[in-house]
Amino acid sequence: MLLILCPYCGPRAEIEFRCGGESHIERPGPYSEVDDGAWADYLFTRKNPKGEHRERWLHAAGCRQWFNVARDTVSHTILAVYPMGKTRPPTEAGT
Amino acid sequence: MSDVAASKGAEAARRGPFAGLNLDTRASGVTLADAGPCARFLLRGGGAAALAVGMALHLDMPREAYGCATDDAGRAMLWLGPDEWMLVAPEDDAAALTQKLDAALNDLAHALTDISHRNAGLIVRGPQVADAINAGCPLDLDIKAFPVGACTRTLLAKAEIVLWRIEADAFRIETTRSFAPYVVALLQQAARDQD
Amino acid sequence: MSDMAQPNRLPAGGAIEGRVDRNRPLAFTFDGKSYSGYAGDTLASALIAAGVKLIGRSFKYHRPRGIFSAGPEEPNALIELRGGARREPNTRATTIELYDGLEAASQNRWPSLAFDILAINQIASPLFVGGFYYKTFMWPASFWEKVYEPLIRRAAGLGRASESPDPDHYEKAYAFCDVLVVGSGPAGLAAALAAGRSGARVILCEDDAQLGGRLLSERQTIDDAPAHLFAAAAGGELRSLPNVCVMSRTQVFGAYDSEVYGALERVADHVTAPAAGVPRQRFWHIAAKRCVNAMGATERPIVFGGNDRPGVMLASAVRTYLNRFGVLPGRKAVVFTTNDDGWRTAADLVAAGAQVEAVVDPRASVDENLTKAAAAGGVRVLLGGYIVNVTGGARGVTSAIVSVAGKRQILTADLVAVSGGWNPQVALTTHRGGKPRWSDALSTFVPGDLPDGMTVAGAANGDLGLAESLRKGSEAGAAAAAACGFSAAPAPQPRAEDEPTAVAPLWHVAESRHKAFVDLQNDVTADDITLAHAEGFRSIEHLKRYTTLGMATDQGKTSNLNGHAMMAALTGQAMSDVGTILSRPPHQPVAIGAFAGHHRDRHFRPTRHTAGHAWALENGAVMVEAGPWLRPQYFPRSGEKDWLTTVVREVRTVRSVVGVCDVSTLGRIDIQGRDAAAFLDRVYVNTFSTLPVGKARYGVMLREDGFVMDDGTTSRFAEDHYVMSTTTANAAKIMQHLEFCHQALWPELDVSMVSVTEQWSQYAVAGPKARELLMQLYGPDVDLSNDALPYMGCREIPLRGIPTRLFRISFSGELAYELAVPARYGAAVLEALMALCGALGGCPYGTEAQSVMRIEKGHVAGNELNGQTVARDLGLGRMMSTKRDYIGRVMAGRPALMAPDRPTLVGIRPVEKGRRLTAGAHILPGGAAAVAANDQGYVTSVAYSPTCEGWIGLALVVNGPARHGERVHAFDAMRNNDQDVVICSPVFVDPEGVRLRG
Amino acid sequence: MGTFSFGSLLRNAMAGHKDWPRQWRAPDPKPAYDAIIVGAGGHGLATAYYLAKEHGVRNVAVLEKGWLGGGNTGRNTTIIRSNYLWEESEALYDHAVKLWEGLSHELNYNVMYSPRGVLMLAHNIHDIQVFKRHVHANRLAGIDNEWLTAEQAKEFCPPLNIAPGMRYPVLGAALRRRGGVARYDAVAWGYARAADRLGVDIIQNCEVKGIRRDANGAVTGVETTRGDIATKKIGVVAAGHTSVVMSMADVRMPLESFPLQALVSEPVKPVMPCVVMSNTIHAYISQSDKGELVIGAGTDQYISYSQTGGLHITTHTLDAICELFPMFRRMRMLRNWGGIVDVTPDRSPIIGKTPVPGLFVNCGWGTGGFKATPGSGHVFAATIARDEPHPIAAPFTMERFVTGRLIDEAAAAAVAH
Repeated sequence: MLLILCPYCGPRAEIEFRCGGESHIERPGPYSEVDDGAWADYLFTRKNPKGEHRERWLHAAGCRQWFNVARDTVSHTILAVYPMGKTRPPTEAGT
Repeated sequence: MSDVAASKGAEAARRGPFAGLNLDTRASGVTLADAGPCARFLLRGGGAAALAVGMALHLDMPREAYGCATDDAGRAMLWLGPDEWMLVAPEDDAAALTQKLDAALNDLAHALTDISHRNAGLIVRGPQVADAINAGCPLDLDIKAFPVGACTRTLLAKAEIVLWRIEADAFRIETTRSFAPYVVALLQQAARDQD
Repeated sequence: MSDMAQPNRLPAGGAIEGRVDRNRPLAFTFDGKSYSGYAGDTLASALIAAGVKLIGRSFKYHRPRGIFSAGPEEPNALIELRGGARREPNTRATTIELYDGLEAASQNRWPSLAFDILAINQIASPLFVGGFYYKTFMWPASFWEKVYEPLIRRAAGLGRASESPDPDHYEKAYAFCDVLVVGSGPAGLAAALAAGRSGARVILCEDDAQLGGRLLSERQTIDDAPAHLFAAAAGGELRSLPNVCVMSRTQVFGAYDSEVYGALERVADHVTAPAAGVPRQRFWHIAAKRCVNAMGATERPIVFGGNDRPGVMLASAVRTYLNRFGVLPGRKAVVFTTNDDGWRTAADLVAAGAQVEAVVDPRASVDENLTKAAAAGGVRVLLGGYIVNVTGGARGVTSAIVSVAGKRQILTADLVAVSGGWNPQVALTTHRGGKPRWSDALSTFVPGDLPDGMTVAGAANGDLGLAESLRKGSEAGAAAAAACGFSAAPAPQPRAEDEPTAVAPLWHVAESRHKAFVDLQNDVTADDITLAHAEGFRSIEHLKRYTTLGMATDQGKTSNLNGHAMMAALTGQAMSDVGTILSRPPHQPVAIGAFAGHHRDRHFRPTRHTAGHAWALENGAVMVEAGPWLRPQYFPRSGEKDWLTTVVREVRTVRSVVGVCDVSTLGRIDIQGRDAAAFLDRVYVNTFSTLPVGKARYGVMLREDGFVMDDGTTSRFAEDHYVMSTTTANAAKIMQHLEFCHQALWPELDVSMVSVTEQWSQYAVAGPKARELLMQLYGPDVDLSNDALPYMGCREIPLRGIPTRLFRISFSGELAYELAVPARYGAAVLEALMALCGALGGCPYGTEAQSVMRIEKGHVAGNELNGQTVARDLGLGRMMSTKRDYIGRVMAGRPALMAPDRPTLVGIRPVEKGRRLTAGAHILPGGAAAVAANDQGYVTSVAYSPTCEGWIGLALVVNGPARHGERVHAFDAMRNNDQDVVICSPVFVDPEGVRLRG
Repeated sequence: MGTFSFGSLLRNAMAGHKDWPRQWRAPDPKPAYDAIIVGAGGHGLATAYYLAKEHGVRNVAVLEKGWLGGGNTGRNTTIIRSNYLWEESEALYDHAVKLWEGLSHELNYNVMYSPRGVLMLAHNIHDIQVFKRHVHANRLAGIDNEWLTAEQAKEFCPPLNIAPGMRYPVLGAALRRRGGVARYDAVAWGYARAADRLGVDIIQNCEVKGIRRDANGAVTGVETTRGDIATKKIGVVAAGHTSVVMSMADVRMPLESFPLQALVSEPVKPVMPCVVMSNTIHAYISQSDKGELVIGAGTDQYISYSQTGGLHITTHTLDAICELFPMFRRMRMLRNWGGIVDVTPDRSPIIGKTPVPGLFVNCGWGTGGFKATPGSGHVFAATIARDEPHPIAAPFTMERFVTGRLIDEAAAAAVAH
């Protein structure tokens, strides 16, 4: 069970959280100008990287806030945590 | 012609979430008690709204996790999230509070929602209280890690709760009404396991 | 207690007497025969004391087996503990604390332990080599299922599981500390003392009932006193420290992410049964900032002929039985050791008055202190020697055949003590992927890269010396505490010796011609390793899977290294390249019930009740699961012969008079903010910004991929205040969806959501007399006329000081309202409503009647909103706004979701009046064959409609709307209820909606 | 010739088992192959076998970064069934079941296919409706699946708890009689041995590091830890690592890789006659021929490439097992491990061509790939050999997520074990 550093509540047990998958993906728009391919990309295509992954988490049984997590998908080490809407801070892994 | 109030009187007509539940833990280390009816409001809004509420109620609004502000009128403002607070107060305070808050918040971006009936408040008390709650709660409840006055939304096994330490050996657990039987049963079992 | 009863118990007062409590004799039975032991014994030590040598039969060959070890690594002495509902198969006799009245039975034998029919397998054993079953049992084909597999299954398995529910309960708990110390041997105690004295929060876990580890088994001294006294003193000090929690009988079985450790506390396994209210075991989830792993080491056996016979025992186990338990495992012993440590066994045996025939050590020369000591005890020393075979049988070892410089000699013996060296317990260091490191010095693997926060000390780290263990332990404890911000003045180190521990590797005595076992429990022999090599199963993972090496309940604690080394010898690989099997939790098997803990029976998951629950039960409601809730399904009355009769009566009453239904479980979300309207326009396919205050509107929500997610009515109480209702099942999901949309997609919007499902109790009041009923409830001064509260209107109306909300909405198609009152008044208002309802000739109705009426009305529900349908399929396409973007808009326009031939909602009626319809039946063109190719859709919901006086159904059918009136076939695979049906409009009742507007 | 039979076993027994040949060679990679399969799990090995056996493509290499059968093939709960909801799935999984029936003889390797019946439990009205819908749909597709009452289910599986007092009482069950289990290692080894005898090179400890392409983007070979290898056709069957391998050809996939846990108990005498699944409370259990209870747990909620999972996931499954089988509470969990499963948005696999000429992919089997092994390999081999989708594979394209022609088994089963 991961210990996740909620940017608002500090370190808390994973069972209080929901993982929302890949982060930093923009909802396409305006609707009239985006084709199905772009939408399928937004909804379904995923980096699914082996290594650092930027993902969204929700502190569901806590402050109810969504936020970003940079996590290593091999070691499960959490490299960075930052609020929604913020750009990715650099981490060891870079990217 | 029949109606609730006439047939019973509003007071008598009320039934709390613990009605019909036996709260006896049959354990020496931990006891359970119904916190009883009270006024509860959920405030959602930004800094401005918080500021206004703080001034209106003369409360030093908690701005950080685990924060809680109380006054001697029995009002308590619990931080639940960066834009969310729960205000707990004596029941007869409800009308006055609503007035004050509506006035103070007036045209500020906010949402004020009455959840007095949504929640069930349980007082859990005793020397073994932290251990009993840790039977289902993933938080470190050591007095240094979670001091008196600390509060947060968290889990008790499979129920979502707001946990609030009101004394070194006493917690207030707020859960939604329908989870009351589950929470009580779990704490009763945990209390017995501490003996 | 007479010697007759415990012939192998060393006399009290002797040079070695053990430390069992001779004033507390305990009675127990094994295979029905009565024996006695003492408090402090394990079942194994008591059986040895009683002279019982044959304990079990091996897995495959059913060879006689005895006691091999004195700890959890035991591969042989597995028994069924207790009986009836508490029967525990495969329990290691070496770890069971003896208690009065203990019942144990041998397993995997028939008819008896002494005479086991399947011992015949030994004769056929040449056939039963590793993986033999992959090569045969294939002819004739039908025999595998009918003959071979059933036979194999019956032969396999060890003990028998209990056949009735476990009467005990298990507790689960979270614990937190700065420093977790695992193991209470010299290193663990030293670490706990160092950390504890610094003031850090310490948890010390010891698997055994007593603290001390090997200190309890050796004749060593610390500060010039017997080492076990040091353990006792240290335990006393630790227990006296408020910041230290000492947990004995607690095994740490796994290391998990984020420095979480799983531990199992055996609260009541050392008594006949737990006292009332006491859990059998407690499952600990320990979050530790730092961990000092001092789990110690396991002695390694040597592979040679007959090394599985009862009486062949690990050398250190022999010392444990002598020094801790005061029992003599044998009177005439041969010690076979590759290392200095093994020689201590000879010394201890001599001190205990046993005869030691010889110490056999393959090394050409050893420390002369060892040989001197041996000579002094009258023990022959056979350097450069090997045991090539051990003879004996069910009665135990009779002799050891030793080869020295090619010359064989037979030594008569009833005990063979074996030591191939020590393997550090690396398991905890590998659970998170860490790889152990090969040590040539110790010829074994030692911890390599460690998980975050863990240090390893003592024998677990390959430091076998006592003094060194104490020193390294206290250093590790101090360092761990310091890392958490605690420090203490260094305490003086206890005085102790570092006894010699030199070792030379010997895995397998190649000269052995007899069956030599690598994995004793799974009967994996040296020949199996050779075979695996020949067939190409050379990676240790393939070796494991092909031969089952290390896959028994002991997880290869005594067998893996030998097996891997033997394979390495065959492939010529270096052990550092061979590596180890990645070990997985649990380190020792853990009862499944312990994982479940409290979560059982009624509280397996929370059961949610509405405020009206008690009333429903009092009034005879039959309850049904609705997501996490229980809801009244129907309210049978005496004399009603079946549920259908009841439901029909409820529907008729609602349609002709009035009925009341508890709809409190529907999700309700309070939505406020200046942008609330704009927000709703983006999450619903239809528009809510145009909804007037005081009005409600039916809305449909899509997933972003275009499929329907949920539906419900949303009402507007102010410009910036809406109340949304969701289906019961999706309430939580929708709340999370809305929060996501706000926080992740449109944070700029001023809107906030609060779940108020449980703030309100909500009741549907439906039927021609619904208005009359509510007027009586609210009294004359409240105007509920059609003008005051028209269809789809909503108002906040105080009811004698109680704030209530009244919605004019209808699911049933009748004149209907939904009344919401604060939950604490829910029960009382329901009672008041029902009193009035009854007086008007109405009745309560449940989910069944509700479902019948929604089908009659053609409203979609769960069966149609199944995550696979789009709005058009449900006849809701017209609601989809064409002017703006909303969740799911674009993807709903994908070709496959727009395809005209998608199954679309229709009604169906049986051609044959009164014939029953089947939900799930597939629609085929009239007269078409019943094959998938002709599939044109299926029946989603059916009901007997009192209003139509017959069965009706809803279905999703290709080109449905264009086919009203067409006769098709409904294929029923279950009830043989194939029949022709007619497609019709899904609205069976009041299509114009006159009633609900009435 | 090392053909397996009771006779050969007997002969070798006499000879002290010294004459058994290697079950497969350990060849060095050749400079070039007609086709390369990336991943020596059951699906990959089956693909190679059918390429050689049915399409005459024998100059094939199977590249495996670890040891063959070491991925999900060796880590799953071996459930075999085909009672899926959609016709496309039914066709695919039933194709597999038909191959399972004769597989031991086809491969001359006893894979211990044991059709002992798969029970899917219904705990509420919704389950009943969904499973009955399955039964009707399956029967229409000619697949056996029947509905049992709770009592009939108990009769079929005596240890099952059907007490009405349960939090989620058993209200009935769908039974697929020809569903069952098989010996997972034997499946990989049997295909490996059979493919090897047809000339397929199985190259272990050989990790693919890059995919080479020509000016038109078509594949020309792979770069591996054991050197570069030329080929015009690559079939990627890398399960959890598919995204990683495909990214070497700049193809991004609609996949996420999650850790899926499973566990076994200590071995006991037969207590569980069949396979029992409960999607509602997440329990999947059977008993191996060795006597261990084999229990499938769920996936963690986050992407992971480490074969470890959270303790709370195991716990969640075991409390369900204790509800359904209270008599198993005292049995002990022996081993708990994780595999990495690649999951698609609609929980159905992707089998077929990719935007890159010569690059084929077979992935997205999620938590239920084992049961499809023979069928998957069979249709994928045909797809690679003919460079066009096998009819059964045709619906399982990547494009379906753009067109919306999904095969949504997700809604049909919470976890598609």
